[in-house]
Amino acid sequence: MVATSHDVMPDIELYQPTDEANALALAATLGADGWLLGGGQDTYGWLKDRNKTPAAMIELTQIDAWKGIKETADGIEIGAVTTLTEIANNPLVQSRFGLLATAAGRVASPQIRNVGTLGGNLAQDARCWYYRRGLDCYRAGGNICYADSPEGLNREHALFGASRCVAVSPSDTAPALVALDATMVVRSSGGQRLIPAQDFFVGPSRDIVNMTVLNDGEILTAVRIPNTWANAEFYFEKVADRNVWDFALVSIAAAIKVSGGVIQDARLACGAVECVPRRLEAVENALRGKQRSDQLADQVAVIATQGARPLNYNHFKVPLMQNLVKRAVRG
Amino acid sequence: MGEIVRYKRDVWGEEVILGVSWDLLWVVAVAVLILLAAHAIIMAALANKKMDKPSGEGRRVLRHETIDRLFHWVMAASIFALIITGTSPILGLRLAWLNIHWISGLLLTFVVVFHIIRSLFWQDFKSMILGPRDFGEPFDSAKKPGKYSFEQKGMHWAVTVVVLAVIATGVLLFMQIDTPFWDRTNSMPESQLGLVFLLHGLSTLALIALVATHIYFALRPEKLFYTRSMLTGWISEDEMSANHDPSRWSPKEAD
Amino acid sequence: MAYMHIGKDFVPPDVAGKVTGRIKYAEDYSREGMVYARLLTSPIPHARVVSIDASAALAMDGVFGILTADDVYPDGEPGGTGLKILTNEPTLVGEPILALAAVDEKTAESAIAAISVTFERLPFVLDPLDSLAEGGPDAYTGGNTFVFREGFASEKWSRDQVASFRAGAEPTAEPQQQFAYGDLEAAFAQSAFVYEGSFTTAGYPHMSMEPRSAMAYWENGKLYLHGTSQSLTGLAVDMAGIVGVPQEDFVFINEATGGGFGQRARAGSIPSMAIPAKLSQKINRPVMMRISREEEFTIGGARQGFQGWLKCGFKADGTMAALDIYIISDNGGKGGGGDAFAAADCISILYQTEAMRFRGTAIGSNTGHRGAQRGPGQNQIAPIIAPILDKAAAELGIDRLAIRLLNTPQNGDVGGPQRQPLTSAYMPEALQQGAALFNYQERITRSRQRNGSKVTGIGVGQGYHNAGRSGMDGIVRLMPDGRLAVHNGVGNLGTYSYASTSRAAAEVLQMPWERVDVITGRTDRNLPVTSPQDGSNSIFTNTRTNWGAAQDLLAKMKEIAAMDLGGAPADYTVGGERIYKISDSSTGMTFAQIAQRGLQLGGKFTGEAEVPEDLNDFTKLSVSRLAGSALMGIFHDSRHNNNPPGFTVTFTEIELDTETGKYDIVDMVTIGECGTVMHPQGLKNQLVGGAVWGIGLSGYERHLYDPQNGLPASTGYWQSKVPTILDTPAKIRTGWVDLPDPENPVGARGIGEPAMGAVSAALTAAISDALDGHLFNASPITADMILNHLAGVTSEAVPLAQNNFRG
Amino acid sequence: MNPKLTRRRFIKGVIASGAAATSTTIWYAANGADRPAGYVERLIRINVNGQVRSVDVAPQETLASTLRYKLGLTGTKLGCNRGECGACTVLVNDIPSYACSVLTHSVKAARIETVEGLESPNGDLHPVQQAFVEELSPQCGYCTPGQIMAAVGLLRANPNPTREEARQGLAGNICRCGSYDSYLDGVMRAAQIG
Repeated sequence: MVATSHDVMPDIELYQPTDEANALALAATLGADGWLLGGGQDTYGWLKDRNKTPAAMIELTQIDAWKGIKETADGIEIGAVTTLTEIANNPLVQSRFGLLATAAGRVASPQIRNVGTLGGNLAQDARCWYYRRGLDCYRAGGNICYADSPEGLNREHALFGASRCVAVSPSDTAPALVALDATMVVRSSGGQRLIPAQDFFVGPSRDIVNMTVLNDGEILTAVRIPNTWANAEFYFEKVADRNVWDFALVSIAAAIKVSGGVIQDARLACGAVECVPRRLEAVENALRGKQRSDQLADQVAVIATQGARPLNYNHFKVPLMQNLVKRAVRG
Repeated sequence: MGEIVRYKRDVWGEEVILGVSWDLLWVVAVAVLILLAAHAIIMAALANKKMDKPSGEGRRVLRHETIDRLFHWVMAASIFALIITGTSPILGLRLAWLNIHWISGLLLTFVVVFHIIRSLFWQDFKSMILGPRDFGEPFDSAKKPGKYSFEQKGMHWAVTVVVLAVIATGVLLFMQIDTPFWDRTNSMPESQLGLVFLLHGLSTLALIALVATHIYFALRPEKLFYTRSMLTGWISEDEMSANHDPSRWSPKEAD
Repeated sequence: MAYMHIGKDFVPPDVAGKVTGRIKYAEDYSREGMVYARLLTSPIPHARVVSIDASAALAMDGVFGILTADDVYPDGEPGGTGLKILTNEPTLVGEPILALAAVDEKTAESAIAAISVTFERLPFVLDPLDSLAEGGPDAYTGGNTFVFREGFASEKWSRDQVASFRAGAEPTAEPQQQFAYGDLEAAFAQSAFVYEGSFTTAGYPHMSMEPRSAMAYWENGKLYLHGTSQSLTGLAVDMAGIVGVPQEDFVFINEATGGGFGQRARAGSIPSMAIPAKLSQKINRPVMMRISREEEFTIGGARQGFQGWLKCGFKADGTMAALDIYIISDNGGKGGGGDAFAAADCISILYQTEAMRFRGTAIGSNTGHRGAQRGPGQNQIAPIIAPILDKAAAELGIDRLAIRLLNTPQNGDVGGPQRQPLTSAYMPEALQQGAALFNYQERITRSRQRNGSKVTGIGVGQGYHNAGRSGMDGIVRLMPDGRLAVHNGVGNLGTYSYASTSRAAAEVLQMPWERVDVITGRTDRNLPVTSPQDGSNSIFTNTRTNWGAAQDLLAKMKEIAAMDLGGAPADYTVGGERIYKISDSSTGMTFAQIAQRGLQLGGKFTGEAEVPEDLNDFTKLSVSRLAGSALMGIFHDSRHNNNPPGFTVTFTEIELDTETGKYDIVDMVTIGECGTVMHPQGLKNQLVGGAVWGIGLSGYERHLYDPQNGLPASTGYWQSKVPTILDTPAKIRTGWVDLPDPENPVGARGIGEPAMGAVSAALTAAISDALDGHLFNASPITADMILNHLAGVTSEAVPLAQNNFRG
Repeated sequence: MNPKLTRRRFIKGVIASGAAATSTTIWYAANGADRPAGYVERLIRINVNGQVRSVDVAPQETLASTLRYKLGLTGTKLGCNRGECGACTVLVNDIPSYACSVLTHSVKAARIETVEGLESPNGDLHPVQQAFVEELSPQCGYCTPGQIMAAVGLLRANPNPTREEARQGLAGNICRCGSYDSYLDGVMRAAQIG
């Protein structure tokens, strides 16, 4: 028997390492028992509800090496525990990768952006309300999905890539980073691996309990954005029920290079339509070399939703996604 | 360790079965390895007493028709695919396993149905019937079996039971996922669902044990000719007479 | 009329506490030895508790005890619907089963997790129509509806009847409740345009910012309960009864309430406050029970949802000749709410319908408990009717403002089933004033203009709620130091009407505001019985009582003055904190002097004799405790005659983005018609606050329950979609008619609830306008509905669904 | 074996977390290791409203909990305890944050300001408080301390905001009474006073 409402933080250890080596050592030692804590905005609800019960939190925000935005030889590097507000307001990000600044500025609410980190926004867990309620669904290690059924409340759920679980990627910055072809810097006590943004996220067909490919002991420490797409034409839009707090019903992030009215290259990704940010490669291919126009926008919009498999209450996401693609292409 | 059944809470907070405890996968693996290793050691110890290995040369008789061999290997492939895809997420491998799993399961179901029908009407069904006589076979070296030995029949029927259990539970679970043929519903009560998962898991564990045993015997030197026959279809007359009673099994000559 | 206080802004005494954080809500109190309670609530939508095993929990360190339904109802739980303190037969997920007290909340939560409760699961239902259908489950054990004075009943329609209603046809079953006036058939026959269709409105939770936490302790046989309410005296009497303590031994303390909106008006809607009281009694320690947001969602009340059908006829000139309306209202898991009747009554008044029939049936569902929520009924129907009115206008070739002016109530009009006269009505003035401020004539030309993917929609809405009661009491005292004490039992939930109605007394005595003390905050400060601050009535009701009490005080002051200084009482007047002869202002006494004189005289002057017989009981108790303390004015307000209305009008322009289904509110003008304005800032706050509620009603808020298992999905602020500042316009322009009502001494009527209906009506009308007149016949209208409409997706429509999405 | 699966084994959450919490410390003890760098001490000193105060703070304690229950600063309200309403907004080094969703240990080196710390030593209201009184911005008042702290944070970063900027600045605070318009009026007036 469980009481249906908890909201007090239960006993849990807290570690506040101040240097990288300590943090990696703690992560390695604690493994799955150690919860990586960024700004905590996606953490405390889980813990208060007692729906996730790690033994300890490892706070990453005291490590200066993982904070801040710096210019590198071929782009910029953003520390994973940099706050979303800093990213949204940073002149370098704004001037070169406005797409990310806009996306970061559309996350949740000002206070959440003031505390929430880029790493936390990328690694945040699914927002399916059944899962969040603490039900033992597939994503929670159970054997059932409550959302994917004729009566399930699945208005916010996936159009693509569902496999038993139909939750979507809730992150606003994730599609922006996929569109910017960013690289995730992942460290562990064993070393470092670099993962393209697109491959950082994982869907339920491959891993039904995790949203990212991070293994136990691994920490996302930085995000590198190459200059490849710097100063391209950007389009970011998030459509949500309410203009504050709410997660996207559908979001789009697009980087398009145009020369003389002709699209040279394009990278687009949609949020909230799949468990991972959905890269729209078919649309990109259809755009390359074409004259930018409303007609072109209409043509490629249809391509974007090919293969969509709406659930009972999310058909609207199909026209919405098409419309956002149109808007991105029209600019 | 120690748990056999995993539990979860149903949507209303009541404890229900979630499925088998996958800790048992290790238990089964270790147990099978120990048993087979023990068997191998005993057989090695006895090896010098039985040197008279029959020759594979000479006239050949037909043991398995092409279609049956095909059935066997399709079944084997699908079972391998099912075991690998089914256990990979438990082992922590990130693999898009579910589609391969249900397609293999569907294939297995079809070939098993095919085999049942064929065995009932076209094959010599009696040759696989396990009778009282068979049980004396291991204790009397004078008694030789017909087409199938006691061990072979035992293995066959054990596999039959386990595969049918895996299939039956698998089909029920298949109905719980979205497929190109239907959209899933949540019509099965969670307590029943857990029971189905448990039975699927238990039969999977049994199947893994049987498959491991089967492979072990198939690779044993004194049985290798049977394995060859499953590839080529024939055994030699020498092998036949050394292991089988011609009065009980009169095979055709192989082509 | 030139007033000293009425119609002027002032600084209410509690504002400083609100901006400094010093004012205390129930949860901000603590007490030596205080322990913390948490609740174990039902995980199942409909169940019976078979057994509770709390032994493991009780054995834990720091656990002091538990309280169960068996403790609070030793003779069995009360029959009927309605919230219980605790229950062994929950009818919704989240209903409190037991409470546990521990040294801190963390320990309490851990202990609760160690309690094992065995439930027997019972059939549940989430959509009233599913329950109505023959063979459908009932929400309560005794049936699916509760008939007043008769008890539980099971109302059933044939499956065909339900199916045909879902398909949009007129329900054919007998209703529980009905009224009719005029010749409906003839009126339809005269109609040039008849609209017929079904509609749904969603129920949704109140979600007051302050959860209904409470803290209680017992001292010398008296219960001290720190709680929350919309009205101290309106609630305290019944609360004492619920806890089972004599009125004189019950002290209810409630300085400030973090939002009410209907569900904290009466003790019956907030019996959970009895939990810490009972638990404290049982374990003999002060108990704080903090209510979590999710618990507030469950027991904090919700609006009734409607599944309805209507047929509406308009004459060629635009007159609303006939309305036939049938509503199934969702009574939720605990019963409650009479919204459907109020909705029909509202149409009758707001559009002056010539002939009308209302039929209604209320059916339970295993969802959040229902009850009054800001404009219960009136505000659900407002956004349904407005677009239909525009459709009629379009069909008949009449301007949208003109059709409203034609049908709108004005002075001398009657309304409702009793054809009761309105005390006054200045709706034509309100419409004209709003149209001028909005620049309607120019704005309407932008209707349906396209700009890229955006379309402009123009909407006009009207709102109504009955806005005044009577029969309450007033107590004022002139203190020996010459200050005026106004005893006021109105709750402090942010309307400031506890203060603004007290100014009616100050007005009578021409008393400077800084010399007035409003006595409120706890019942042992001896408060009169005032109306529960609900139903938009406080301004009307309590200006009457405070005015009356001050008049009684003034009469006594004049009597004393005449006695001591000569002449007749009528020769005296007040001003400058003196009472003096009209003919000779030098002959008089200061207020301090006359108060002291009154004290010397005693008797009727100090409440020791000749106390009005007809006072309410609790007021009598207060007066008896105050007797002899000061010169007192005491008043019982007899009944007023007619129906005092609160009216609003809203004009809005939206820009609807056809590619996202979202819209921006470009401009919004909202006008109050509530008699004389008492407090302009307070009125403005009610208008803008009502607007935000209207935006939520028409665009965002709805209950969501999973039909598979009855679990609520919309328990927090996030999922219940309470509008944020960025979902509302950057500026809402407000105005008011400010013409006096004859049945109130200062001419004032209430406004809180109508402020919402007009806005929701204007918004659905504007959305419909932007979509070329498409009628959703629903509230809320969410982005997905708009997108599905534009894309022609119909597969998601669940006709008339309740507590669920709708396509 | 995938640890993510076993971690959610069916055990009562509370027991699991309690047992597991002890288990990490036991692990370090059993392995003869000192507690690793970064382990938090409970007794800390925090700077609230300019005063440094010693408090015993559990590792998992939220700032709202410490302020309300340990320091008696009940002006910071718990509306949802979930970061979904803003009633608990305080300033951490001048930055508005939800006190319900920040650990006290995370901000022990920071300057924390609550609504109680805004008045000047002589008791004058802060310009935002003064403006909110003059515009009668609060209704029920429960969200007001949070609105005020958000507004103070906004005005420190941007002393002369446009109405639209003020609206964005107050976006993280729900007012169920719907007094947004009056709060915005208050912020604009405060910018003039300040």
